[in-house]
Amino acid sequence: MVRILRKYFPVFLLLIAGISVVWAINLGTLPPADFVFNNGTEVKTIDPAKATGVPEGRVINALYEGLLRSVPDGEPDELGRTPTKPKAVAMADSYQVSEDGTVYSFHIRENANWTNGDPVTAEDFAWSWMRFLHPETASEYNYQLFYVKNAQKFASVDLHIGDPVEVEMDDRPVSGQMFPRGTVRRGTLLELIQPDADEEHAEEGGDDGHGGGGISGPALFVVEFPSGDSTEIQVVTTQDPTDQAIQSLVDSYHGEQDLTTITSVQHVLFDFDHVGIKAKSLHDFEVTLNSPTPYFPELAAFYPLHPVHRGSLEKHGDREFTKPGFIVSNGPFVLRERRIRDRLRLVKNEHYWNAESVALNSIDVLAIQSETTSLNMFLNGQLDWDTKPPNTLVPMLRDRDEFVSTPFLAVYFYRINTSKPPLDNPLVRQALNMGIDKKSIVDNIVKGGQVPARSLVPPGMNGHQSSFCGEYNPQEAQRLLAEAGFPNGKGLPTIEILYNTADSHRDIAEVIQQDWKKNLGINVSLRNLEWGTFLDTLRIGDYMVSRSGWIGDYADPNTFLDMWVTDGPNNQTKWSNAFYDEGIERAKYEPDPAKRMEIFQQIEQKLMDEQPIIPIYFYVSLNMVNIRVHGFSANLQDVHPLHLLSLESDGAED
Amino acid sequence: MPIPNQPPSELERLAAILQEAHDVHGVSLWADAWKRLKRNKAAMISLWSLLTIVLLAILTPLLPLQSPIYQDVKNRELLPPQWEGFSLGIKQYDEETARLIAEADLQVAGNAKHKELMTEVEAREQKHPINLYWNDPNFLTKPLISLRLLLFGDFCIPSIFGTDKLGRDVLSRVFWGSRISLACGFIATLVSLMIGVSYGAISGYMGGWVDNLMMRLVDVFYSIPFIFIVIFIMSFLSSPDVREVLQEYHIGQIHVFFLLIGAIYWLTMARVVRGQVISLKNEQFVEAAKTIGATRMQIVFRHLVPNVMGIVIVYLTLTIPAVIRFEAFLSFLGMGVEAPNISWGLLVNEGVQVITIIKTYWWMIAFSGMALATTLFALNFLGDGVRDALDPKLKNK
Amino acid sequence: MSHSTEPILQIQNLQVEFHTDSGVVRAVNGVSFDLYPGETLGIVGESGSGKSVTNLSLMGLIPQPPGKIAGGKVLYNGQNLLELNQRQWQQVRGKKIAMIFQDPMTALNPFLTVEEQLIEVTMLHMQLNRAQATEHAIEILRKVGIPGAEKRIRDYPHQFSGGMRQRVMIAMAISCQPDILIADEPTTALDVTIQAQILELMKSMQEEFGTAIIFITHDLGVVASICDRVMVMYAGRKVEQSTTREIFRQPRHPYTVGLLNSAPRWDQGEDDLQAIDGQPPDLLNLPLGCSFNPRCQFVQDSCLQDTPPLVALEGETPHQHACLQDITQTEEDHSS
Amino acid sequence: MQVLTFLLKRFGWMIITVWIVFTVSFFLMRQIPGGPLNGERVLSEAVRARLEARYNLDAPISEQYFTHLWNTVRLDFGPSFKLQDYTVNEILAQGFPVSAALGILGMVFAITIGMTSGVVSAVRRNSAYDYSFMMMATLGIAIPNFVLAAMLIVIFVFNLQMFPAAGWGDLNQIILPAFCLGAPFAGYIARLTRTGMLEVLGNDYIRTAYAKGLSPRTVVMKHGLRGALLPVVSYLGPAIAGILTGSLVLERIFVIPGMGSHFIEAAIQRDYTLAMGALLTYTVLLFGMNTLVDLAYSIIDPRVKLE
Repeated sequence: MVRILRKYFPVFLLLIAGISVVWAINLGTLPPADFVFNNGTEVKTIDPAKATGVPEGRVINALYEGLLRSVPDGEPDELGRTPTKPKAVAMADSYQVSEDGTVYSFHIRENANWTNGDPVTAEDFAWSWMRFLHPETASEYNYQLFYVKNAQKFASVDLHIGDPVEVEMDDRPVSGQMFPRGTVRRGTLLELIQPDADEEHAEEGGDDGHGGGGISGPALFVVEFPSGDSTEIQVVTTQDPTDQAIQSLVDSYHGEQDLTTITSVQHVLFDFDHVGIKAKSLHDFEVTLNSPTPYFPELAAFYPLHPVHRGSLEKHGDREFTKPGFIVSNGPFVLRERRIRDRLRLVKNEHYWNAESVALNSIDVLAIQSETTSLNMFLNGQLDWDTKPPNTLVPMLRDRDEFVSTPFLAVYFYRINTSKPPLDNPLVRQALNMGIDKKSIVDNIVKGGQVPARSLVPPGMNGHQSSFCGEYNPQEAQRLLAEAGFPNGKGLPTIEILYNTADSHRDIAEVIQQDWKKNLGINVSLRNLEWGTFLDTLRIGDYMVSRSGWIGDYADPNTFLDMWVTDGPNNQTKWSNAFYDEGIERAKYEPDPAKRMEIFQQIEQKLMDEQPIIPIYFYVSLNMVNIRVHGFSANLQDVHPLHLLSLESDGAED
Repeated sequence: MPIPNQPPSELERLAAILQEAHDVHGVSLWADAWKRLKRNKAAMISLWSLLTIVLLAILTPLLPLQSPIYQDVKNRELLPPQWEGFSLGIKQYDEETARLIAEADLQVAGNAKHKELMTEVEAREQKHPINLYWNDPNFLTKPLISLRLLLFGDFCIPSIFGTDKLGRDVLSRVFWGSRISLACGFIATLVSLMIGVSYGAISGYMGGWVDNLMMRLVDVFYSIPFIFIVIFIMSFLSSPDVREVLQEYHIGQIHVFFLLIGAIYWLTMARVVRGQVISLKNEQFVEAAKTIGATRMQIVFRHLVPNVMGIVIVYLTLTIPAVIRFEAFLSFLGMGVEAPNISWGLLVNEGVQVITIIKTYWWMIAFSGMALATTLFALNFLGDGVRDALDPKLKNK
Repeated sequence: MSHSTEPILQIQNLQVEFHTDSGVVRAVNGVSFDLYPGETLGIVGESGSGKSVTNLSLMGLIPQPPGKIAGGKVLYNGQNLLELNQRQWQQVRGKKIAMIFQDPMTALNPFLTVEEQLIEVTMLHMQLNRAQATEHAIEILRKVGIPGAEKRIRDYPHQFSGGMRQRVMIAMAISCQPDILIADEPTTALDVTIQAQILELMKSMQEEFGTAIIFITHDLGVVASICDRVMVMYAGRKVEQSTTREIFRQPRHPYTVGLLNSAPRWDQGEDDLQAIDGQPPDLLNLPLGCSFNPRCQFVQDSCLQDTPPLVALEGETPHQHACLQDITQTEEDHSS
Repeated sequence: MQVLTFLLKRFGWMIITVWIVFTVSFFLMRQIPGGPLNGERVLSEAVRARLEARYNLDAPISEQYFTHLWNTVRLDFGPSFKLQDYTVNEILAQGFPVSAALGILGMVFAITIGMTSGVVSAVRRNSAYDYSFMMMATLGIAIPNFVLAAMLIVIFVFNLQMFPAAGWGDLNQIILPAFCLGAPFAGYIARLTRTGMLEVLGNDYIRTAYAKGLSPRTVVMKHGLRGALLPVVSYLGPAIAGILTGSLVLERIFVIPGMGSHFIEAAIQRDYTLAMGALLTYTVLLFGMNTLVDLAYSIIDPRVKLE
């Protein structure tokens, strides 16, 4: 045996080497696509309900289509930005808002189809939104629908006695898969048995910003179901009835219900029928909101709310239904091929209602992380659209025709942990703000035409007048510092700036380090964490000053301001202000847009005075786009719907 | 195995053998090797360049360099190499301070104006160049920097290596970077040396199942993708609890980083040493040491280890470059040393990022790359030289 | 011994130098000798005396650099081998002149089977195909006394004992029936009992193929048992040469005498063994005059001045020696 | 038979190794701050609780350990946390062949170039060839491969326009990364081959081979090379680990969808399942390669017994 091996070993090795190389390369060379762009990173998912993030948005917006679509509309402003507006040029061909602003009626267009030929109906939307809100989907974005009546109760399992409930029995057709669901019975919650509710709630309430006391942990639900003419009372639990915790609940129960039979069920939820989402008819879809939400059309165009095809999802399961071959979508493009961390190949959807206006036949979506590589590929003709050219080179790229850049709805800022002395002193925070030469950062570090920020909300938000914090002023900053008891920075401990691993973050931190040292006499240290640790460190508040960024989800100040409420999950500064909290709440129910904006201006002023955050600059979108691409417009949200792009006909074909 | 009732003369004879073995292996071998090494031109040039580089790295705070961290993004960003001078502004600072003090002296001691002036003088301390231009110098570097300020004052070597994207002087960054890179190379290698040599020597000397087990363990370790472990541990170290504990003992993350890399690179060293020890352990001087009653540990560490130092040194010159490269690799991933610390790996990585077809800031990569390459080159040639010197068999063949 | 035929090999004034860091070493310094077909010539000397280097020169195997053949001729059938180019050398080696080395442990390639090592030489020189070569190899292995040759041929050298390996070496050397076989201390590394077998084997092979053998050794006992003539070398020079019988009967160089006295002989007691005093010469710093003078018990003033020429004594048996003194007398005096 | 027992024994050790790696990294991963569910936007408690339940993160750690271990034994690494549309098995199945192809090509390249120049250097010792080859080898060792990659891209992609800048799919896209990957190893191998060859060429059996009348070529290639291969082969074990690390960097630079990027990303983003899957794959790979090296060693050198 050894002898044979010895003889043929080299041949054998060469064979293995050859075969594997050929195999890997033959994984398939795709014919080149019409249009290739860099999406920056691998998309985490193309399931609209689970996706978050800009790269995912680009793909999902191409594959799926919501009720409305944010499209560039109108004349470019002085900065060359075309405003984007949510318009009924998507699944809905029209929509009406009720007078009080709380009921939206969408009419789904008759010629809207899924890629398998099925018509897109109002029922599809109702079901998709139900799935989006369903606790088991655990969508990170589900709070975007919390403006809808009772949606939050459904999503957070926020049940109270007397509430209508739906109970999903333990009889799912495919085990381990969420859809299709088991039998759903609807009834009324008679009684809710939980262990020592007071303590539990006190503990939970604290760190739950969006939530509102959802039910988690052992609980017994006494539900009354209508059964024919009479009613039937059942005691159900979502846990194992033989479980110790449940048993102890039974033991300590002193009420009047008979607890001898406990049924185990999948879910007890707020009855979705009572949520403000209704398929009125095949093509009429009605949404009822808690309060007038002027930016609701924006949300209706937001990709997490795009519908998914129920049939394929129930057939292939929650994950498999996104695979090429299985996926059924309703957008301008279909997914032909997906290679992880390499590319998604999209091809034109012939069933799309507006297919004749879609110019591109095929698109490759690449997942290039290295900015330099991405630019190299663009310059080499391998890419038609580079979404993030490296900062250092922006000055050299700016004069090119391919360079498309404009301010958009995003802000780069520093969080300050207001629980750490001396940062608990607003004077110190203001001094820190005034000690940063933001213009120099914008001009010399990021260099993309970004705008130094003196407010949190970026300019250009419809109707919002920003409030400002102090400008760069070392003398004034020193004075404030002295007033706070630290003349010339004396007595101040070393302040640590936390940032996540990325070059421009470090550069900016280094510049600010020097600014504070030079202007305020403060010693500054830097701490660099990779992303995962960085986020966790922020959450537990183990930092003094931290780099942050925020991209607006929609064109309304609320997306920037509502996170700073007391204990808001994205607040993370330990800053709390009663006036501010109250203002956010007031704005929610203010029907008059002008008054609403006034409230926002007031509370932003509060934020800028107290300064738990230091705005540094407003982002600009930076794009390198091949000049043969048409239909690419600079806009506020840096949204560039792929189905609006076309290629110059000559030269493109050969 | 000690033999009882050994006649004293026999013992003496054995002791003499032992001594001789030491002399032969210890002194003449090294002397011979040194002689041979001295004849090897490439190795000697490498040796001297290495010594120079190390010396420069140690003396960096003393050299009239610009500040490695002082930025001037407005005026000095990405300047090509040039002769234009740069001043630290100490003279101005001192004059200003002196003026304030003189002004204060004019006032009556204790009055408000005097107090105010004195506070200002005191506060100026914060803005002393040493605090502004060097980030928290420690007790070792601070006196050196002070001495440098005394010796050279405002004078700085102009930015003959150009400046980087924050307007910092590349020359001084290369020099300061050498300190971390070399420290990383040497400390990590030293750690790997200690672990590897002890492990290998014990394994080889004990033999039997101990050896078997220990070597199997090495095999197991060989199969662990350590880069992953490094990422994990680096993250682990940055968690607040661990960080507090470390800070209590004044251990920076960078020190742990050194140790960590060292703890990865000992495997091959252990194998090499084990092989050598096995071939040596049956030699007469070991027998002799046993007879005069040396304990096993003594035999391993006093008698065997010194005899394998030759191969170990050769291997060291291979490990140091590997470690320095590994640090560069981690810097590429953004997990290397942290700002404001500078390493060559970091500099090279910064340089690589500005090599594009649009514009190449060659000085950003050329000098740091050259420093890195020169050091690694020198280490390689020195390693070759040492090997040839210790193993003259290869000569003249 | 009749020299009726022409010598098959004539070495004339061979000079080989080695250039080392410390200086030039003259490893072979003007050595001449003849080799006749079918005879066995023993070359005797200490290590460093130049005997191995001489024979490596005959094969063109002096590593160059640092070695260099500084002069002389090696005439094989009248052709000067030293003028051959690489390709011509390859035609000589293994085919006309073959060699057996001292240590069969290291002289066989441990990575290749015996078969592979045996057949490559016949495939090269005798243009046999693989099957023929294998057959030939088995046959020759049998001849050299390897039991179960068909099987063992597929073994690796480390699976053989020392003696067996040397048999393999011999098989390899004679497989192309060379005219000349150079055996460089072929028995030194072997047990005494094995030695005898190997010598016996070599003799029988010589008888069968009529090969001339140059037998290098420092063991005079071996010489006595196998060689027709003996040449003694010291410090790169030939110091004495004659028939074996003559050398043993009347050595004419003090070094030969020393060698004889230091070799154990069955007819002498253990106490009579005499080592040669002093160390082998340092070839970098040879003493003035006769190289042997520091160790010579017969040294005279003239020995310190002049390098003794090689003198040929005409007689029934030709006898060459390089000593200024006539030690036959003193020798007898001494021994008596 | 001998080979079989050897392989069986090795397999046993591999199981132990994998188990150790699994256990250590399982607990290490859960010790470090940051969990897989952390994203840019903070999850509400309800969503977080649901997600934890989905990934079985709410179970006691010991239970998680044994569940995960059992799944791993069944070669089911579970769903990825961050690439939610895929299971870890699917991701690895896509990434592995790519990494393997790149690694193998890099290695083939390193061995070919390295051994050739090493042999030439040894045979022509102290010639101009020797010096320039060794200079290049040292350069290859000294330059970090991301620097090499940057330089080659400027030269070959932009100045000479011979290759595309990055990407994966056809042969001309694999050449540059494979070259960059192989370069440092080619350097090491060249030096090892040279040293090994010099040592071998000094052996008696080489003299024997010459004495047989073999041409220098045959002597070097047939008799010399095998011996000179040994140090190279024993270097290949650790080199494979290096190839893996090197490919992490090159996959980023050249946008190659191999396992390396998964590996790093998963670790950084705390994608527990993917990280574990990649880690164990690498472990098995390393172990397999080390075993292969030992096997190769004993195949090249008949004196070495497989233990």
